[in-house]
Amino acid sequence: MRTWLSVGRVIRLSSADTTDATASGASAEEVITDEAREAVLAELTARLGDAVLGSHIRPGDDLWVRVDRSAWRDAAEAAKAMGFTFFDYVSGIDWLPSPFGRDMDAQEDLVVSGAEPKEPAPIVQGYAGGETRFQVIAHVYNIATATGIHFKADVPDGDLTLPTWTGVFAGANWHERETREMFGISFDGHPNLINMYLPTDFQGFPLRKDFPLLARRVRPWPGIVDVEPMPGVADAEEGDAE
Amino acid sequence: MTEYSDFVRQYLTVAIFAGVGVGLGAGLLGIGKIFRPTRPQEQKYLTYESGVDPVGSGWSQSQIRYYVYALLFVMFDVEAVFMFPWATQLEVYGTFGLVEMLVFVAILALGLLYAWRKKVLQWV
Amino acid sequence: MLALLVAQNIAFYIIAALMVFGALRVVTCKNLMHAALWLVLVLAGVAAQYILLAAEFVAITQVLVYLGAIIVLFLFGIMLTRAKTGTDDNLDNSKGARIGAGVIGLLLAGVMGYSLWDGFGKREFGDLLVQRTAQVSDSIFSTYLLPFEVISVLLLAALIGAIVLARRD
Amino acid sequence: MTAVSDPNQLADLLAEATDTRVNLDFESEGMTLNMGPQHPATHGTLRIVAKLDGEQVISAEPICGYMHRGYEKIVEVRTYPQINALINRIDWLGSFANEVPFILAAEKLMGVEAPPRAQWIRTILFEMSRVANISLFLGDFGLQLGGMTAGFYAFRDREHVLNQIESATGGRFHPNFDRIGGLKDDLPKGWISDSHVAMDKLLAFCDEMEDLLVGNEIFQSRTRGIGIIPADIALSYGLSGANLRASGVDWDLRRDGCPPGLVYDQADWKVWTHPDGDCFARTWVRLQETREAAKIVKQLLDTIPAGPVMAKVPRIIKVPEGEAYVATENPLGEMGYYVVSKGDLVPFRVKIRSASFNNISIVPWVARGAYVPDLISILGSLYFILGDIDR
Amino acid sequence: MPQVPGLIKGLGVTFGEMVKTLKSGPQTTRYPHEREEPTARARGVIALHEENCTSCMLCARECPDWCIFIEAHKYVAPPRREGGKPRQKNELDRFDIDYSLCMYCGICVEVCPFDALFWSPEHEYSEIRIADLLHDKTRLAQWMETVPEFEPYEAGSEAKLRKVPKD
Amino acid sequence: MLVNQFLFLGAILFCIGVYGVLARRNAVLVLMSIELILNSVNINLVAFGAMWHATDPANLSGQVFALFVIAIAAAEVGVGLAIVLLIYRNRQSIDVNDVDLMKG
Amino acid sequence: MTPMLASFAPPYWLSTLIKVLVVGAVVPTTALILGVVFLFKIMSWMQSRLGPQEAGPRGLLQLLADGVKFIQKEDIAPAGADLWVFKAAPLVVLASTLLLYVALPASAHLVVDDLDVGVFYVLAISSLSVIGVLMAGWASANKYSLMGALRAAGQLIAYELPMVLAVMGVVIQAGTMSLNGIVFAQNGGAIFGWTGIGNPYILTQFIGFFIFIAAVQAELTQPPFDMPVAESEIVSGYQVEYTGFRFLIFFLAEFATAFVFAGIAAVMFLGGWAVPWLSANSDWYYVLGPAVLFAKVMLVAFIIFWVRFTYPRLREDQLQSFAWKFLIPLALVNIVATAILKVVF
Amino acid sequence: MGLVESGRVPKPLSKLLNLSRKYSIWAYQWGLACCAIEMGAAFASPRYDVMRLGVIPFPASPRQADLVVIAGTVTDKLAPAVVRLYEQMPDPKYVISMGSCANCGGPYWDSYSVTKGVDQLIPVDVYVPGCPPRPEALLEGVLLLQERIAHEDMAERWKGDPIVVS
Ligand code: SF4
Ligand code: SF4
Ligand code: SF4
Repeated sequence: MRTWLSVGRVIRLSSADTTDATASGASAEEVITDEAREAVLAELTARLGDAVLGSHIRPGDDLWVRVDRSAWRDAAEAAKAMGFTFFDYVSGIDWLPSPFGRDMDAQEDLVVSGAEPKEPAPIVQGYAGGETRFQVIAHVYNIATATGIHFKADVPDGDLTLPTWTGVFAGANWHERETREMFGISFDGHPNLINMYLPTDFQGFPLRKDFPLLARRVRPWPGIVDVEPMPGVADAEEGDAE
Repeated sequence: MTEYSDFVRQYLTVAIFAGVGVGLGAGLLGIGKIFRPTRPQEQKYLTYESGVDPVGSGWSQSQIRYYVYALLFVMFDVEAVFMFPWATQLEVYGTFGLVEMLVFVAILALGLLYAWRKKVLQWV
Repeated sequence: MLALLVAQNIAFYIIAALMVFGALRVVTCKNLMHAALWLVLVLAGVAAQYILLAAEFVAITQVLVYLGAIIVLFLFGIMLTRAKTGTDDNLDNSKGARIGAGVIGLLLAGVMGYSLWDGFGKREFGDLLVQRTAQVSDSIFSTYLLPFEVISVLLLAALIGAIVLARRD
Repeated sequence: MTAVSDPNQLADLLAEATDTRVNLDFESEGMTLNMGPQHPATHGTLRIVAKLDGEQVISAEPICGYMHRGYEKIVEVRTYPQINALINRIDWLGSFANEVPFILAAEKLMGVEAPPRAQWIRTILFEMSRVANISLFLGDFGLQLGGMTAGFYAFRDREHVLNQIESATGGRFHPNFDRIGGLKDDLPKGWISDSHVAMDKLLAFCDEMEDLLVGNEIFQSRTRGIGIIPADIALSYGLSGANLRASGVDWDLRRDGCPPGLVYDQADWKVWTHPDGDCFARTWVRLQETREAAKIVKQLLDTIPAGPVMAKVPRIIKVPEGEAYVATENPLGEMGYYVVSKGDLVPFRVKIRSASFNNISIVPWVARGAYVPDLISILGSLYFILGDIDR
Repeated sequence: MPQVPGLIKGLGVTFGEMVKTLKSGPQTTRYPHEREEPTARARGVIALHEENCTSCMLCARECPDWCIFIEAHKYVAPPRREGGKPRQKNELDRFDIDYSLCMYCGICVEVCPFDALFWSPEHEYSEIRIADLLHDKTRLAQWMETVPEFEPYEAGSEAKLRKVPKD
Repeated sequence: MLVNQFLFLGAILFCIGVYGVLARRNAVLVLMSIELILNSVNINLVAFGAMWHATDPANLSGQVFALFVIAIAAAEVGVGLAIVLLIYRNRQSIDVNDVDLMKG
Repeated sequence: MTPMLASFAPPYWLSTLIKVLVVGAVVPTTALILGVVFLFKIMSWMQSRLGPQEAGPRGLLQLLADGVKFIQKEDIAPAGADLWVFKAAPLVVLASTLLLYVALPASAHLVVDDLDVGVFYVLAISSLSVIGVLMAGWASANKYSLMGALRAAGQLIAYELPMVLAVMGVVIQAGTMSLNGIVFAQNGGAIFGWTGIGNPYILTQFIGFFIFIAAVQAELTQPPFDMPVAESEIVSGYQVEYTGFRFLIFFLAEFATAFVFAGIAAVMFLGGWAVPWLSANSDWYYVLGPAVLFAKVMLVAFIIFWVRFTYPRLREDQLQSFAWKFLIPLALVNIVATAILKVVF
Repeated sequence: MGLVESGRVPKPLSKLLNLSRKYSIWAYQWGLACCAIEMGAAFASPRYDVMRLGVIPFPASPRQADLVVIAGTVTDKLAPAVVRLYEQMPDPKYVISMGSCANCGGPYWDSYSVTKGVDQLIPVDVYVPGCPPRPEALLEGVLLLQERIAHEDMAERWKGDPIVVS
C-alpha cells in the first residue's frame, strides 16, 4: 500500500491507524526530494529558458510549472519532446474570490440588505504563483516514467488569449473550446473555436466566479430558521476552525 | 371450358387478389378514419431528423461503381429467365441441353469474373 | 364462348386505356419519380396483355425483369441523380420542340394506324391456345439456339462496357 | 439554433476532408446526415453531424452539450459531501468509480487516509462498478450492431452486480458511499459470499458473450480493421482506458499510477492490451477487462481485513488550502479531479477530467472515410457515456 | 467469408437460453403480481419518526437540493420528571420532502443527529400530479412502517448496529 | 378479339414513346420513353406470336422474340443508365441538351 | 381424387369469393401467429424473458391490441412528403404480399391458383415489394428513409439472384415449376431407388436450401441483413415517417411475407403439405395438408427467426460481396452439379 | 371529423378501444441520462421485462410511438428537441416523466443549463419519483398510466385543446 505524503496543512488526528502515516509524512516533507521531477523541471527550464516563471514540486506526486504565455506552445512542444506525449486536459482557473458565496451571506446580499460591504478578498493564486485573475492550466503525462506536469500560464484581463495547443496535442482542440466557452479565454490559431456545450446565444461565461447561479439567488434557502444549537456540532465546528 | 379460359381465370384471380390487397388496406384505413384523432401541432409535420432541424440540403449519392452490381443483377436476371424453361425440360434435352446451358452460363460467369478481377465488386 | 369474348374485350380495353393514360403521364408528368411509377403501371399492363394473349411465360418474365429489375434500376438511377420530391420544370424540352414532337408522334400514329388497318383489318385471333413454358423452352432450344447463345455474348458485352464506363481510371 | 448549424464549422470540416482515407467519387455537394440528439446509436443525446458521400463519411463532428449540466460550476457551491453525492452522476454506469478519485483528492489535500478495510471495500466496489459498466457495453455494442439478444443478456447479468452494489451502498446506481476518510458504512452480513456468486455469474456471462458476440464472424467482420487508432494519435488525443490499451499502449493507472487508497497491488491480475487498435480490439480488451475485474473482486473479497471503515475526520469537513490532481482508471478510462481548495466548506475550483470527453474527441479523426455502418461500430466501440462527455 | 464455428456457437447460445428458460423459468419478477424485495439499505423513500425530530433544521440545511421544508414553533413542555424544570421544545408544524426534487442522496438521513429520518426501500409512489410528490409529515410518518431493521454487519466489522425506533 | 386491337395499342404506345424521346430533355426520362417503345414492339411480337400459335401450335416465335427483346432491353437500360450516371457524375446534370460529347 | 370431391366445382365467382375470404383471413392470422409466437414468445424465451403477459391470456392477444390501437393512431404525412406516393406505398407492399399467397398450396386442391409457372411467379412477385419500399423511402422526404430505400434496392440486387438460382436446382430435379408439381415430385421421389421417405429436396438440395434461407432472410430485412431498417444507423429506414395504420401494414406485411416464404421453402425443400409415407393423392390431405404445411412452416420460420434473434447485422457491402462472391457462384455450381447429376442418372 | 371526437362511440366499443391502448403502449427509445439506464433495465432486462405489461419498446422514431419516457436531465439546449419529438408523435400520446431531473430539475436545480422540469415543455401524464427510480418504480408508473388510459374519456382526449399551427 502506498501512502500520501501529506499536503498542505496537517490535521492532527487521534486515530491510531492514521497518525503515524501523517506524522511520518509531516516529518518527511522537509527531507524528501523528488529527483525525477527535479530533473524534469531542470530540463524544461533548459529548454524554455526564461519562460519558466515559477514552479512547485510536491515530492513523489506532482509538478507544477508556470510558463510565460508567449511560451505556452513551446512548453507543449518541449514537453512532448521530453516524452510527455499523453495529453490530459486544458482548462482554466478564475482566481477571483466569488462575490456570491454559497448562501445568503454574499457580498451582493449584504449590499441589498444595507449592511456594510465586506472588504473584497484579495486574489491569491495557487501553486507556482501567478499575477492575473485568470490562469490556464494544462496537464500532460509521460507514461513511460509515470510522471505528469501541470502547466500554468497567466492570462491578463485585457487580452484573454493564448496560443493554441492543437498543433501539438490534437486532443487540446475540444478542451480549448471548452475553456473558451467557460472562461472566455480564447486561443490563437485554434481552427474551430465555437461553443462546445451551450447554445450559441448563451450569454456569459459560466465558470467565471462572477457568473451567478440564478436559481440559488432566487430561491429562499429552506435552512433559515432559528433553531436550537445542536449538541456536539458546535464543538466540532470550533475544533475544526482551529 | 377451354384451356385458355381456365388459364385466363387463374390470372383473373391474381388480379382480383392484387385488388383485394389494395382494397383491404384502403378499407381498413377508411375504418380507422372514424377512430383517428387529428390534432395538428406546429412541429408534427416536420421531417423527423432525430429531433433537430433538418441539417444541410443535398441528397445521398452512392458511387457509380455500386451501380455495377445493379447491372450484373439485371444481366443475371435475364440469364435466369432463360434458365427456367431449360430447367423444366432438362430431362428431355439431356446432354445437349446441358452443354448449351453450360456455355451460356459460362459466358455470363465470365462477366462476373471480369468484374471481380477488375475489382469493381466493391461498394465504393 | 361469347361471354368469354366480351370479357376479354372488356379486360383489354380497360387495361389498354390505363396503359395509354399511364404512358401519356410518363411522357408528360413533371416529376421524375411519378413518371417512373406511371411506367410501372404501363409495364404491368403489358404483362396483363400478354396474359390475355395466353403468353404466360413472357408475362411473368415481364414482371420479373421489368418490374423487379429494370424499374428498380430506374428508381435507383433517379434517386442517385438527386430527383426532387416536388415537381421539376426542367424535365422537358422547349415548347416548340414539344409541339414538334407531338406532331411527329401524331403523324407516325396516323401512318401506322393506316397501314395496320390496311394489313390486318378485322382479322380475328381464332382460338387462342395457352403457350406453355415447356413449348417456349423447346422453341428456344431448337429453332432459336443460335440467337440464344448470342444473347449471352451480348449481355457480356454490355456488362463489360458498363464496367469500363464505371471504372474511374 | 444550436452551435452546429454554424456554417463556418462545416466548411472547415470540409476543408479538412482532404484526407487520403476519403475516396471521393462524386464531386457532389454530398449529404449531411444528422444523428441525434435522439438516435439509437448515440447512447442518449450525443449528436453527430456527418457529411456523407454516398454512405461514406467525409467528416463527422460530434456535437455535445445536450447533457451539459454544469457540474464544474455547481460543485463550487456545494460542500464536499454534497459534491460526493452529485458526482457519481457523471459516468452514471460506473458511479462508485466517480466518487473515488474525488474523495482521494480531498483526502490527499487533508492528509487523511482511509483504514485498510475501507480501502479494500473501496477497491472491490470500484471494480464492481467497472463490471457493471463494461458488461453493459458488451450488450449495448451488440445492440448497436443489430444483435439484440446481447443487450438483453447484458441487462440480465448486470443485475447481479447491481444487487450487490445496492445491498452494500443502498443505491443501485448512485451509491454515495465513499467518504473522506473511509466509507459510509460497513458491509452487511452475507455480502461477501453473495458477491462471489455474482462474480461467478459475470464470468459466465463473459463466456456467453464471447460465444454469442465476440466470437461471431459477422461481428468480427463488422469490427476488424474498422476505426483503427494508432498509438501516437491515441496519446495525443488523450485517449485512455481500454481505448488506449486496444491501441497497444500498455498503460493502466491501476497498475502504473495507482493513487494510495486503492489496493490493486494486493491482487494478482493482468493488464490486457491489443496491438490492432480497431473496434474489435477495443471490444476484446474490454471483455478481458471485465473478466480481470471480476477476478480482482474475487481475490480481494477473500482478504478483506478486519477493522473500522472510517478514519477520524471532523464532522464538518473543510479541506485545507492546496491543489491536487488525482486520477484513477475508471471503467471508461482516466478520470481525474483537479481540486483547488481555499480551506472552505466548498472547493474553490474543481476541474473534472472525464474520460469520455477525450475519448470521443477523436471521432472526427477516426470516422473520416468510414461508412455509416462503420461509424456506428466506431462510436459503439469507443464507448462513451454522455454525462461523462458533457458533465 | 464467414466461417462456420462462431456462427453456430452463437445459435447454440440462444437456443440453450431458450431451453433453459422453458425448463427452469425466466428470471423475471412478475411485477404487479409479485414484487422484488429491495435490500434493507435501499434508498426508496425517506420516513420520518416525528417524535425524534427536534426541528434542528440540519437536514434541511445540508440537503443539496433544498427540498426539505421545515417549520416549527417553540413551546414549553412540561418537565420530563416530576419536579424537573419545564423544557423549551420545538414542535414541528411542517415537515415536507419534495420527492420530485430530492436526489436520494441520503445526506439528510446521515446528518440527522437525533435518528429521526430513515430510509425505506418502498418505491411505489408515482403520481399523476406533481404536487402530490410533496410528502407532508403524516405521509412521511406513514412510511415509517415500511422501514426495515438495520442489517447485521459482515464479519470483521467494527461498526455498531443501530436500531430502528418502532412504536 | 381482333389482332388489330393489340397492334393499335402497340402503335399508340410507340408513338407516345417517340414523343417522349423527342420532347423530354431529362436523360432518364428519355430512357423511359425508349422502354415504352420497346414494350410496344413486344406487344406486337406477342400478338403475332399468339396469332401464329393459334394456327400452328409448334410456333412460338413471337414469345421467344419477345424474350430476346426483353433481354436486349435489359442490357440497353443497364448501359444507358450507366452512361447517364457517368454523365451526371461529370457534369452534375442529366440534361440531354447539355451533353455534347465532343466537348469531352 | 374421389369423385365426390372432384365433382364439387363451384362457379368461378363463388370459388374466387371463398378464396378471397379465406386468404383475407389467413394473411392477418398467419402474421399474427408468427408475430406472437416468434416475436413475442420465442424471442423472449431466447432472452430469458416472458414477453407480453397481460394482454389476453398469457399475452396472446398482444398483437391484436396493437392492431386495434394502431387504427386509433393519428395518420401523419410529413409536410415535405409526396402525398400520394407516400400513402400508396404500404398498399403496394401489402398487395405484393397477398399475391404471394396465391401460389402457396396447402394441399393438392387447397390452393388459390396452381400456376404452371408457380415458382417463377413467386420469384417475380417477391421483387415487387421493393417498389413499395422505394416509394415509401423516397416519398417520405427524409434522409433516413431515402438511405433505407436505397439500401433496400441494393439489397434486392444482392438477394434476388441467389434466391432465383437456388430454386433452379429444385426445378431441375422436379422438372416442373408448378409448386404442387414439386410437392408431388418430392412425395413420389426416390433416393437412390429407395422410396421410403420420398425425396424431400432438402437432402439433395441442401446447398439450395441454405442459399434460399439466406436470401429469404435478406428479403425479409432481418438480421443479419436488416440494413434497410437498421435501427442504430438509420433509425428505421424507409418506415421512419409512417405512423399508425400505415406502419401496421408494413409490420403485418413483414410477418405475412415471412410466413409465405417459409411456406414456399417448406414446399420446395421439405415436401410441402405431403408427408412421405402417405401418397400425395390421398384424400386425407384435404385436412391433413394444411396442418402438415403449417408444422413445416413453423419449423422453417423458427430457423429464420432464430437467426434473426442471434446475429448482428452485416454491412451493406459485406452483403453484396457475400452474395456475389459466395452465394451466386455457389448457386451456379449447385445448378451445374444438379444438372449433370440429373442428366447422368 | 372522426366519430370519436363527437363522443358518439358506443360504450362497449370505446371500452374495447381503451383496452387496446392500455395494452399496447409502444414506447420509443430515448434515454437522456442516468435514468435512461434504469429505463433500459425496465425495458430490456429480463428481470423486469416491461413487455409483459404491453409496453413495447420497438420503435426508434417517435412516429410509431404512443409513449415517451423522459428519463433524465432535460437541458435548455435539449428542450427544443424534446418538444419537437413530442409533437412528432401521433396522437393519442402519453408522457411519463421519470426521475427527479425530468420532474423538477433534480440535483441540477441550481444549474445554469438545466430545464427545471419537463412539464414546462410538454404535458406529462405520470411522474415517477426517484434518482434514479428503480425499474420497478417505472413499472408502477406504467401501471398508473394504464389505469388512466383504461378510464380515459376518448372524446375528451381526442378533442383536447386544438393545437393551432401558426
Ligand atoms: S436533522 Fe433530524 S432532528 Fe433535525 S430537523 Fe432534520 S429530521 Fe429533525
Ligand atoms: S435525500 Fe438528499 S436530496 Fe433528498 S431530501 Fe435528503 S438530503 Fe435532500
Ligand atoms: S434523476 Fe437522478 S438518476 Fe435520473 S437523470 Fe437525474 S440525476 Fe440521473
